Amino acid sequence: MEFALTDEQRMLDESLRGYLARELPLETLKALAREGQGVSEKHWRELAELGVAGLMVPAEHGGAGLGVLDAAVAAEALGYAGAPVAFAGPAVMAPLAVSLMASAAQQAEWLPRMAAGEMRVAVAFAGGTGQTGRADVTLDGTTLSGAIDGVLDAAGATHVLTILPDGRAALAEVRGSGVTGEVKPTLDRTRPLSQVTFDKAPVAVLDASNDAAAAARRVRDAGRVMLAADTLGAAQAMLDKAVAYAKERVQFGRVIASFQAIKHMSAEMATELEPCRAMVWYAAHAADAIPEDAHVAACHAKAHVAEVGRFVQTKATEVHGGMGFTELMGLELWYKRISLDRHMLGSPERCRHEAAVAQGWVAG
Amino acid sequence: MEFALTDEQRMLDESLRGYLARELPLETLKALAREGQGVSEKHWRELAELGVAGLMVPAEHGGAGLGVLDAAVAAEALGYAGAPVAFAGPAVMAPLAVSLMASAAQQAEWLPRMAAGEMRVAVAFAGGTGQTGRADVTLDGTTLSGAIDGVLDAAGATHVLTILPDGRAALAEVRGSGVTGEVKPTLDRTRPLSQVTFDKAPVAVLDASNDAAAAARRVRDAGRVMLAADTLGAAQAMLDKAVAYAKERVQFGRVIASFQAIKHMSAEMATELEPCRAMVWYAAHAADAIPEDAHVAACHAKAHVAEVGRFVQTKATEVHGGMGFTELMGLELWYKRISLDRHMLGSPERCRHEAAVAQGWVAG
Amino acid sequence: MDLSYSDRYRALQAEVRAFIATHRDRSPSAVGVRRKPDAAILAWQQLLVEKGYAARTIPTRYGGYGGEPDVMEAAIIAEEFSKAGVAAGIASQGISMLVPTLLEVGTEAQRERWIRPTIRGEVIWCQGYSEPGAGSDLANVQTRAVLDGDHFVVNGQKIWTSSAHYADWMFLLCRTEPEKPKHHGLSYLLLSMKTPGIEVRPLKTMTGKSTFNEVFFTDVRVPADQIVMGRGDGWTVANITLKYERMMLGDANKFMHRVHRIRELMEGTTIDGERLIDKPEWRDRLVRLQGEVMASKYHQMRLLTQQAQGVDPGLGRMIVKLYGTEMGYRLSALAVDVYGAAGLVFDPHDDMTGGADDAATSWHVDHMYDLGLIIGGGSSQIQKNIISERGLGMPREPKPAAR
Amino acid sequence: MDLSYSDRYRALQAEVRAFIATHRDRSPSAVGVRRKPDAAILAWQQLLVEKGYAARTIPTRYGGYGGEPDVMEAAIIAEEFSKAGVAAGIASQGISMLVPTLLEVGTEAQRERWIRPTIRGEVIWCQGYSEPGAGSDLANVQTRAVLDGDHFVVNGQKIWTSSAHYADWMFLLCRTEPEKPKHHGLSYLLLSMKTPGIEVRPLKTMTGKSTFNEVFFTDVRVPADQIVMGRGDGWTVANITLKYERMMLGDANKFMHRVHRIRELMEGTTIDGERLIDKPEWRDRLVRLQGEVMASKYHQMRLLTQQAQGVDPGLGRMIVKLYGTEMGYRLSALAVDVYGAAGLVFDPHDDMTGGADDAATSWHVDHMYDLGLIIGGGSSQIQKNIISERGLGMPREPKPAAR
Repeated sequence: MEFALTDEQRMLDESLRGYLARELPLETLKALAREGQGVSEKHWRELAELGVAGLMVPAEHGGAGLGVLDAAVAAEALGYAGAPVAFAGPAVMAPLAVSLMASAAQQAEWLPRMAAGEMRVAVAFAGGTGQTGRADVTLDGTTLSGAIDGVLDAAGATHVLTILPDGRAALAEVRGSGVTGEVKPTLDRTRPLSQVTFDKAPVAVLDASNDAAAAARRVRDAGRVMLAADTLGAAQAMLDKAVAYAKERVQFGRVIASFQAIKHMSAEMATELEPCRAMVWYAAHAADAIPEDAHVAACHAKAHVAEVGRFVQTKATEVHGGMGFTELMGLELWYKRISLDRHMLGSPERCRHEAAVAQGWVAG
Repeated sequence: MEFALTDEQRMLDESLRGYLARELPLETLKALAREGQGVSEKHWRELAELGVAGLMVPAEHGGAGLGVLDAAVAAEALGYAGAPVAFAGPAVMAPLAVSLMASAAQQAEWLPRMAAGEMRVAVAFAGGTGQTGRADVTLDGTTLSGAIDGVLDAAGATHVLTILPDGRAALAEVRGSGVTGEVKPTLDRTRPLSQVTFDKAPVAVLDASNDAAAAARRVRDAGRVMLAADTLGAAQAMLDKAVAYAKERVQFGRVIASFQAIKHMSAEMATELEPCRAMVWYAAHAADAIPEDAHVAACHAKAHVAEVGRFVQTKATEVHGGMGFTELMGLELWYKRISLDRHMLGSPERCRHEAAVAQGWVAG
Repeated sequence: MDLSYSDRYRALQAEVRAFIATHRDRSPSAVGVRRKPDAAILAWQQLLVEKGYAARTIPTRYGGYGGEPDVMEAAIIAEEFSKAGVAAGIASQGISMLVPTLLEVGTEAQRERWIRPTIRGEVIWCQGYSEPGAGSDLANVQTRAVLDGDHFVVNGQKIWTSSAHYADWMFLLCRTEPEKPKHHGLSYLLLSMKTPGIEVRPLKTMTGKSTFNEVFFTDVRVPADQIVMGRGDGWTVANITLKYERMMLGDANKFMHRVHRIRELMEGTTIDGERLIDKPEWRDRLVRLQGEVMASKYHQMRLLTQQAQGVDPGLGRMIVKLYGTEMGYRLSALAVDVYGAAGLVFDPHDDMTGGADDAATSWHVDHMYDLGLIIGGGSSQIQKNIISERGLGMPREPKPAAR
Repeated sequence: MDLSYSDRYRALQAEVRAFIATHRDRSPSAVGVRRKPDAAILAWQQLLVEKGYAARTIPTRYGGYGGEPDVMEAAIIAEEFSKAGVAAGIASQGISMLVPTLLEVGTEAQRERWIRPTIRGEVIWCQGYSEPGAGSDLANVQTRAVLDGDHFVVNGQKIWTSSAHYADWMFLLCRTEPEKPKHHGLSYLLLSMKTPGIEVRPLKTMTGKSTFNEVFFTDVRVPADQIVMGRGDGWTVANITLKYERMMLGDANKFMHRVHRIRELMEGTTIDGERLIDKPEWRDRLVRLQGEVMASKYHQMRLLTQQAQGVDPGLGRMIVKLYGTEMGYRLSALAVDVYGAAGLVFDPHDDMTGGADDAATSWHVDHMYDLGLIIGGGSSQIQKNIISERGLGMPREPKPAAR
């Protein structure tokens, strides 16, 4: 038994963190967030070159052929850096959905382009996630109509893959006829949400799965694990920043890190956060290898890490005092990142409800 | 507008606290609790002489003719002292029920004896409170059959007044035929609960109220306010003891009250607890004078003070360290008192549900 | 316990209601929020001062109404204006903090010069206290003022100066006696914001709004007679000022209003076809918060009574800031959660320029601002120090040994 | 990430399962809980030592099995015994704490004298550390031991001594060099509980049980060679002992088992005809706790791997006690709440005499005991000091200035 990352996963983690530390200094990140649309084409391109876009694409289609756990490692690193790039959609949910649901021909057509970062697919759920906002589309043959709010990773995307409540999926081109993607000013300026409208948009239907509903659930669970991993990274960043700040900030003639109140707040954050890492790893590993546990683990990871994230985002800001409340130190970027993750693909309450249903504690 | 106790209420408070401080030293209280049945006849008798038993009995029947707010002041003082006496039943709910539900002849017969402390009436609810345990009785003409668990204040009682879900009420003599009251060993050794069984027990039916259900609700609400007041007093006692202990206990060469961790725990307790006092006063005053607010206020007071009570019982014990975990300082008597209050006449969850129903937020 | 008003108070209540009924059309829609009062606001303020609904207890010789201090009267007036949704007069740091400070320790000349225009809204003040290195540890103020002839020359930096971008004057805490122990080296100066050498820079917070400023001083010359009390008395004066800040009660009615707004939100938000208000795990969270709000509401009524009776509420008052700000943050957190993903569209307008935020943005702004309230004005950690030391009589932390 | 076992471990697992299947009839129902092991327990213990399922890594020359240290093996053995509900050998402070301490710093004579009977359960030890005035501040121990010829003479008092009423021996932290600084004046003695002058008094806790004792020493004579390491080394030795205490992992499976027991309770408890499991405000609380338990479960698997790999988990280990005890208290609180009034019948049996508690009493006892666990073994406050200082590198509190 080895409950640990492999050497390859650790290398992936280090290389990503190294790249992000070099290429995404705080001032760059703040500037990107200030511009409002947030997502950075440059960083997406460079990350794609590092293999991030093709992480989950099977090797025979030009990807790295890695799993959800590898993706979770990357998501944590991106969350830690506050990276203004799309990830959960085009690099995780979309390749997984295509692998699970698309025909061999569709896979052969799309997956290599996705691995290259050239085809960037946002994933939109038309219900079933518990996410608030409009999610109302109908698939009529090969055309799609309706609207979905709060679509992650659609800014800069080339395609939107819509997953219907019954598990069917439909791929539309963002620049295709009948598709409107409106990027909305979003709380997290580094990951804006979009409102996507379809008006008899022509789509490619993905219907090669034997059990479409199960496949859709796997895609959604993978997305939830990514959001949990992202929050984990962002919360770890906030904790690290709080501890570092407390060691420097002097009040009453002492560094505030020497006050028991600050020390204990920091200890409480660390105590809540550290076990989240193993939880995210397990949920991701279960998505790859333990199908009977995967759904419950994903729901729990999403819910629990979101609750811990709220605790850490609050207390870490408090440790920073007034500076944490300003935009000066950029701390708020991570605060807002954690907030966004919480609300996407189902609230903690919703995810806990699903965990209860999946365990047979209550009827669905 | 005067949101304050009257001089009379303050005097009642002082005289009760004075009596209890004199006549219930810690060693006496610990000895009473150790004996197991807990309730002290001596203290009941003396408190009755001080007018506590007749507090709520109308003046024309030999009582003090006071209200629920006066009773709440007394309940807080009793909770503060950890007094091993019956109160919410015989001194509050029973006289209120008789005043609201009994015929003039019944009132004239019972109330003077209740005021004298000679007739000691426990109140048992046959459902409708959300309290767990059996509560299953049927009234057939003038006989009662069935069983009720977890009856407060029945140890040493002369009568049990059973309030049925529809609001009808029936008074039985504890020593009468067909009535069995079994005092159970109870978490709070100073206020044991009883299991009362009726086997075709002859009862006097109270049916003089125009709106029996509303009257029953008023009785239950008054009971809930008493439990909240009791918890308030007990939690204040635990906080006071924790602060006093922290000022004496030396570790690492300092009194532990000088450590920020201990100071902040104490400050948090005080901050949560202090507003509970005004809340209990309001709920009690509303029971006396603001019928449209009374039910919601009682539910909220019971629920909120119970939650604060749990916080204080935990943290005050922690401040005491190992000593708080032993029986040596008697702190556990107040801990258990708060636990008992929480579970009686409906959990916090149940009371909040009723508050939501009463405000029309959800169907009942 | 008597929750009705006596005749005198009922009369005042009726009078205020009649006034509002008659004059509500002249009420400006918002008063003194992040911008300089315009003509309509000034006219309204003048009317309120005349009637005694603003500056009620300021002596007539300084332009006020000359009423006796009576917290119950103040509460009635505030409640009626709040219930009617009518502007209650300018709420500025000059009126709430500087004016009572001048009345307490200012010279007669200072009172005559500044109180009248301040209460009329013609002079707006900002507060020059906090510095980057003097937050929780306010006495650590480093902004220097050196006497040069009959002027102090000020150099340094202030932060969190909320109305600096339109204020006319500032009350400033600065260091004049650097050789003295830190609490004894401070002075309290009044200075015009038009003095050369002052630079005001907006400070953007996480809410996306520039509710605050930084203020930089470079050789700013302040006439020496614009000092309140003497040199080295700054800490004393600042604490008098802060005493008046702390006397402004938090408003529990505002929190109860929030509870009902969230209830409405929960009635209007559905997930998979079910309203959130009908989901007990959501509803219970709201009802639980309502209980906390109710406790604070009655606690405030109790405090008000104590104040009216001249009783020092002691601990009862010390807990208000901690209790209220922590509760407020939990309340807005629930609202934000109810909106969920649909509430993440976030488009805040800048205070300086104005414009209305949509409802979800407002809740997110409020939620973050509530965190700012936990941090500012004496953080929760500082409040707990105060409560435990002054309220519970626990010892101050021992001073560290010199190394 | 590979959650399966390698061949070697699978073989061990199969071996343990076969052993249990063959021998489970000989397993005593409970082992070493608050009373002296009887003949059945001793026989079982001896069998386990022979097979290497107890004392696995103790060298054969001291009576052990002589296995290489391997946390994975230890975990597999523990898990199989736990799953099968079969007694896993005596869990005593002598075996878990004193024996490894003697192996690390004891003399050869000490090891030969005490290890064999200890691991066989023939000698039971108790721990003489805490005192009324030395709880969190353990180094403040005041029990004195004065050398008189070839004996130490011990006077003083210990508290929280769990098995003192039946233990044969005690490892004792006491002060032998009162003139030295407090951490340097301690020694670590081993003494027979049959020595004259020892009085053991049961200490009743809030659970109603006497799980602990107070121990009083009056002129108790201890041979001078029964000291571990030298005079003044007591603090060092005690910390070695505590290191082994801390290495015993909390058992997340136990917590998960609790979650399911509470779920069953909620399925069996109705209020007004509705099962609590069907009330979402109750169910959500349980599911939320399940999430916390899951996090701790996987965290423990991660720690186990790190230990097996010889990696120091650092902060990851430091948080275990705080996380587990606070979570445990919340879990038992939920159980107690589910019982509600019906669970207030409370009739605990004394540990010393035995007898089974009813289910509701057990949960209340557990709930209060969980609070004891928060307080004991380094309270949550002490844990937070450790985590912030050693885990996060934050400075120790400054020493107070002399007054």
